[in-house]
Amino acid sequence: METIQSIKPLIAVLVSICVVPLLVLCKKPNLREGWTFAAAAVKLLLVLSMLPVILNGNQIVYTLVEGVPGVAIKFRVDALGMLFACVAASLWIITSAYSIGYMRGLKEHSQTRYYVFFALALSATIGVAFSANLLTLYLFYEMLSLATYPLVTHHQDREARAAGRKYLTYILGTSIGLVLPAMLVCYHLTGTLEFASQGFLAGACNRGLAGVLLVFFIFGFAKAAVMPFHGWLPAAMVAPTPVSALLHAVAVVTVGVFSIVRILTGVFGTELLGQFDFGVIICAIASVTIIVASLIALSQDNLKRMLAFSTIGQLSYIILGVGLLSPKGITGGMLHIAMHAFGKITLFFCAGAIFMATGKRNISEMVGIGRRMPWTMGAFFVGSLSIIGLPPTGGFISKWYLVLGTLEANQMTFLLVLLGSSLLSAAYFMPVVYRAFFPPPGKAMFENKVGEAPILCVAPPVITAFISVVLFFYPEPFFRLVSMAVRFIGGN
Amino acid sequence: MSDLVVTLLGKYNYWLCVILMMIGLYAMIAKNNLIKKLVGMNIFQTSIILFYVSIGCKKGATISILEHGAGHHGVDPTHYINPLPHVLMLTAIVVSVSTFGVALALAIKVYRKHKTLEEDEILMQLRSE
Amino acid sequence: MKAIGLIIVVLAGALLLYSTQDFPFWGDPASPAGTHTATYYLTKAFEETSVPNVVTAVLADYRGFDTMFETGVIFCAGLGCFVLLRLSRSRDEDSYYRHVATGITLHIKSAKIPDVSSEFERIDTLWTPYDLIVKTVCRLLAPFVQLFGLYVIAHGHHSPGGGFQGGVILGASVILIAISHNMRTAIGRISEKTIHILMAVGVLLYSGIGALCILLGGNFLDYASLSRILFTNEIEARSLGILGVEVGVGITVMAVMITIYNNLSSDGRLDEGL
Amino acid sequence: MTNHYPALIVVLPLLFAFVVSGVAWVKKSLCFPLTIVGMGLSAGLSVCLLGRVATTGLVEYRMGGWETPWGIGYHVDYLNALVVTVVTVLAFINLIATRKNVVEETPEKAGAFYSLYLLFIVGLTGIVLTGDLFNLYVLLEVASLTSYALIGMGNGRAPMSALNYLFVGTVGGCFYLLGVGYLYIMTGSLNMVDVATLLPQMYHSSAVVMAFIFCLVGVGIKMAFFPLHMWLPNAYGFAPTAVGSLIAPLMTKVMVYVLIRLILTVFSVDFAFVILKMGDPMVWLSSLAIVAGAVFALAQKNLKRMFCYIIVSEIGYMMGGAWLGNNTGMTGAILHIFNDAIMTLCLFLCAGSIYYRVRGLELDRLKGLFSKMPVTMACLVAGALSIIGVPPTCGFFSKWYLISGGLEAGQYGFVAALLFSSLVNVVLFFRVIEISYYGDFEDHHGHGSSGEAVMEAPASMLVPLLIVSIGLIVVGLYTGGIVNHLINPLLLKQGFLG
Repeated sequence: METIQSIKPLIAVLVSICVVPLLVLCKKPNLREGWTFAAAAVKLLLVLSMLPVILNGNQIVYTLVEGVPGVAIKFRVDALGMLFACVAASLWIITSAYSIGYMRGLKEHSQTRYYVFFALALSATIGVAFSANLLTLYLFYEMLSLATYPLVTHHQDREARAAGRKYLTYILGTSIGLVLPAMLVCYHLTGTLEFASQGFLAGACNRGLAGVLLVFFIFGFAKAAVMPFHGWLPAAMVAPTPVSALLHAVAVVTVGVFSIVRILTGVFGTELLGQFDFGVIICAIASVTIIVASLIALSQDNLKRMLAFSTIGQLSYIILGVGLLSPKGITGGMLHIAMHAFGKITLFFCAGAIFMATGKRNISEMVGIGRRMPWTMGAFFVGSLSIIGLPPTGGFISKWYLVLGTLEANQMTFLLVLLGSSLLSAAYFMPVVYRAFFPPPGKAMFENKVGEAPILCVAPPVITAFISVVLFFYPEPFFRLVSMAVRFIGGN
Repeated sequence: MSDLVVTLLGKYNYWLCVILMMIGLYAMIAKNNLIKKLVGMNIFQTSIILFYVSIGCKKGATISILEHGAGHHGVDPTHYINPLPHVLMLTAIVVSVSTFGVALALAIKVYRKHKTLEEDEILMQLRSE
Repeated sequence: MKAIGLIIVVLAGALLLYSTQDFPFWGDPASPAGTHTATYYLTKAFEETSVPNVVTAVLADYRGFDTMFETGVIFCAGLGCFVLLRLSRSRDEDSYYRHVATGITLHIKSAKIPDVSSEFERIDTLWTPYDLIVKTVCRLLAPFVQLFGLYVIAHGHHSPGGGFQGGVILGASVILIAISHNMRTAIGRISEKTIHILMAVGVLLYSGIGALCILLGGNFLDYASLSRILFTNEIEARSLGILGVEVGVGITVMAVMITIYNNLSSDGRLDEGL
Repeated sequence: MTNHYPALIVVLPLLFAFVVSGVAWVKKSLCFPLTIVGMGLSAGLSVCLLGRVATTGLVEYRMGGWETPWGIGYHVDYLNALVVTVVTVLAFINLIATRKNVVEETPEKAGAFYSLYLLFIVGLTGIVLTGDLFNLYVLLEVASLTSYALIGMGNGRAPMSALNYLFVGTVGGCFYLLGVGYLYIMTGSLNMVDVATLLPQMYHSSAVVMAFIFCLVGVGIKMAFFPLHMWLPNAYGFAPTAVGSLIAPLMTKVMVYVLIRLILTVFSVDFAFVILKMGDPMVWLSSLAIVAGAVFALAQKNLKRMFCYIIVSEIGYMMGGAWLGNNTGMTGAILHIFNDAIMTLCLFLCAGSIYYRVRGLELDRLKGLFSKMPVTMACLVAGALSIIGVPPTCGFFSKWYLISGGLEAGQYGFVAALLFSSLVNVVLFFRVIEISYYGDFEDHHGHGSSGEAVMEAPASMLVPLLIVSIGLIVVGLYTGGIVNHLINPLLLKQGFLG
């Protein structure tokens, strides 16, 4: 394995920051969105141009400045980061297209501000993906929290204020109150914060301290919405739908989970976790979240809130997978980052498209909508299959590996959790789809004049749904990245 | 016992300065009238000046202005008191005068607004604002 | 508050007194303070500056930098009083005039006598009786006071005195006029603008001499380097440099004293004094 | 000329101060340009001095050419150079930024105002550069006296606050003077380095201990260290805008510098930490200061007063860091002097330009300000993030050092206090941001006259503000450089405890 010095990661991060002045100064909406697209395309190309290097087993490293002795602001592109960056960068383009359709269609105010902070959020996301150490990760993590605040509270009404308050309380409160001290303790113990293939904490602390640190980290990255720090996510549903899509699939929650995965693998190391028997604890925390979130999702009528609780559950799959500490489990967990992103973003796009076309938010008001919006609901169906984990969608692959992981780790309890939660997700998704396409006679709520949303809002979910299916048949690039990441962690 | 007496009496200048200092400080803390506080402040500063000046003292020495012609053939330092504290205290006096001047100006400005210099009355006015 | 004050005072006093136990006895010639730097000043000052008054030598030369800021402090005080108290004029008020020859006073509402000729003089609203003896005595005294002030400044090298003391005496002479006559008379002699410019000129003289030393190749306030333009040896140059800064100090102190008095006594209106 | 830098940094503003006050009576319009020139020269020279010190490690200067225990000497090492650069550069930026405030608030006395402004800077730079204990006192009084006068220039409660500040400040100055007097009695010298060489034989004398305590209390009063902070919020809060944003960032930081200088150079680390064992109680007091400042700040309804209590809390950061007794903590404290000055300036400048447009700083008058003054508010957010300690702003890095210093020293109370204040700062600032972001949706009846006239602050205010807020991030990113090139060599040279 070679280490290549290159400024590319920095540029990839900065692209969307650099475009901000252009967005602010552009008076014409078309030009403004043109810049957004250009930045998104450049960013994706930059990320993809690094892909072959990574697939050849190399790493790309770039050190910006040394903030604290021994801990620099430093980027490193490895397989796991690459996987995440690919997902985020490709989804940014699609989300941008969707945003244009959505924001224009609903004639939202302050669109410039929206695009600016969207771009900033993407920068932060790529930054998290490419972080080489905990400090850099923390930096971009905080940047993301702040950049998404104006997005979440976009409507600037009373509800948005309450949601924004909750959002910041959870996210900043935990990151300053838990992650920061934990990070400083790590630095104090070892003098470094650099992610290592087997972690850097080994030998530096005893079991009790490590346990405390672990708990601080898992709950501290509240973006991962591990219960009981999940409350902000349903509240943040007041945001415009593209933002919800961004929060759930591209940026925020995924960043949270990604950070936890990084911490578990890069700070603690699987060996240390195994040695202290922390795997079970992690899995238990994740399982509770999975089951409880799925149960709550069952009782939701608001579509977006249901999706939010579904997300909370699904994210913990990833943590569960890594917590199993078996290669297959970790593979499944990491793959799930990508698979869930594509599936969930489809669902959010669809929810937004339905809202645009009909103004409806609640599931009970969507009876028969499949007849009027076949494309949208078709995509919704595929997305939900992916989330449930059924073929022929990518979700199946990751769930398959998760199941194999539980078998490999000989953890039957968690196997049951996985299967149970799959059933639960089927239970909350399938009725929606069924009633949309096959309304009970005479109960269909829509007349002929309701049609599909504008093309810019329909095409994105269809595309992402399509990708979900493609990923089932051809998961090769992601799969290779993940297996490389797992090999890296395994140390061989 | 005699040691103690010697210690006490041998440094009575410092004792007196400290007592004076504390009188001034007490006035600054406890008095209600702003001008009385200012006077306390002045006493406080003056006592420090006295304290310094008494540092410069040497038994049997005269003021540090060299006698005529003395400068040319070797000066016996024990004949003259230490000039440095005097220099320092010239500065301190000037500082205390300047502070006093500015303080009076501020007091007048306070009086212009509140028509009183009693602190409790001023505070009452401020609270009722 | 009184109880707290008492506690603080007693505590601080006790600490201070307790710590005097390690002090040398009063007047001990062998104490560190009496020997370390003091010996140097006493033995070397005359050689190096040719000023017999060691206090002046230390004040204006060895620790001349301190003294410059000390003058700066005085300047700040003057400026501070001005800034805090001075009110802008042009308020229509009643005014009083006195006919000089007869002593008759006129009370004019919201107007002024356009051209204040020598026959009329403006007097304070709170009218003080016309006092010939005090006025005359003070007016006669003022020049002598000023002369003494100048002597104190100039003779600071050889006797107790110097810029501060002399400046205060000079200022007092003007204040004397202001008290015995009224403030208008004093300001008529030396206007507010003049005072302020003098205030600045005095300290500028001091720091300017210091800066001149840099230009002449020495360190800041190194009067020895003035010898090149004064055509004397370095020691004499130091002595002259000290005199120069003392004059500067004197000017500033005088001007500041007057400013402070004027502003404080007239509540910033500079029209009528005490 | 280059070897005169240390003197010129102090003397040039002094000369210009006198010139400005004289010129004000001849031609008023010249005052501001002259002040700019004087301040700019001083700032430029301090940057040059910093560069020189960074390469040579020490620059010495003898006033009047006299050798040091006899005359007054400047002894400029990394610490002085760093702090003096901060002081002059920030004062320069503030001078430009607040010009319109000055024109508006003190139109007639602009000449005197700028003269006092320069004298204040003279005081601060002199304090920072000097190597003489008594000279420090004189300059302390120059700085204090000018600040009393400047604060007293404000309207309303300002004179009363200034008078209170004067009382307290004079007591502080006198205590310091008393401390110096004790030192002088024991050593016979006033030069810092000389005193430091004479002191070690009498470390156990009660007089030296008392000298240290009195210096500490005196400086503590001047820096508003809890519980001696009562004067600060009123004095800074009611001061004229330009004065608040000048004094608040600089005065307290310079006082912290004085304390660090006393510990490092005069009394030595051994004395403060090993012999007196004052580390623990002082750190606890600092933690208390941090918590108290944060809690008081929560209760404020006025933006500027809120900032004032934040300063009280930040003083606790620096004092705590300095008293942790290890390298990391001291690094954090010194770094925080630097960073906190920039952050505070940023916040006060924002307050200044808001006040310029809105005519009030009560929190409920900030409604909807984000849409009306976006740039100003963005800078406020940058300052807020730095105070909270969000990377990559500089506030994060000093907090980082402070916390790791606390962990190293095992002072978990201090660490907890730091984290607590970070969280409180989140609440404080997001309350402000929320109010100004959401506007007035509860009241649909329109909000009177205040709503119409408000617009973005003029460019002369915005540009300096933007420079400062970008500086927050740039300084943050270059923390490593500052620590490696300036602070580490300093602590190494002072033989700081490992």
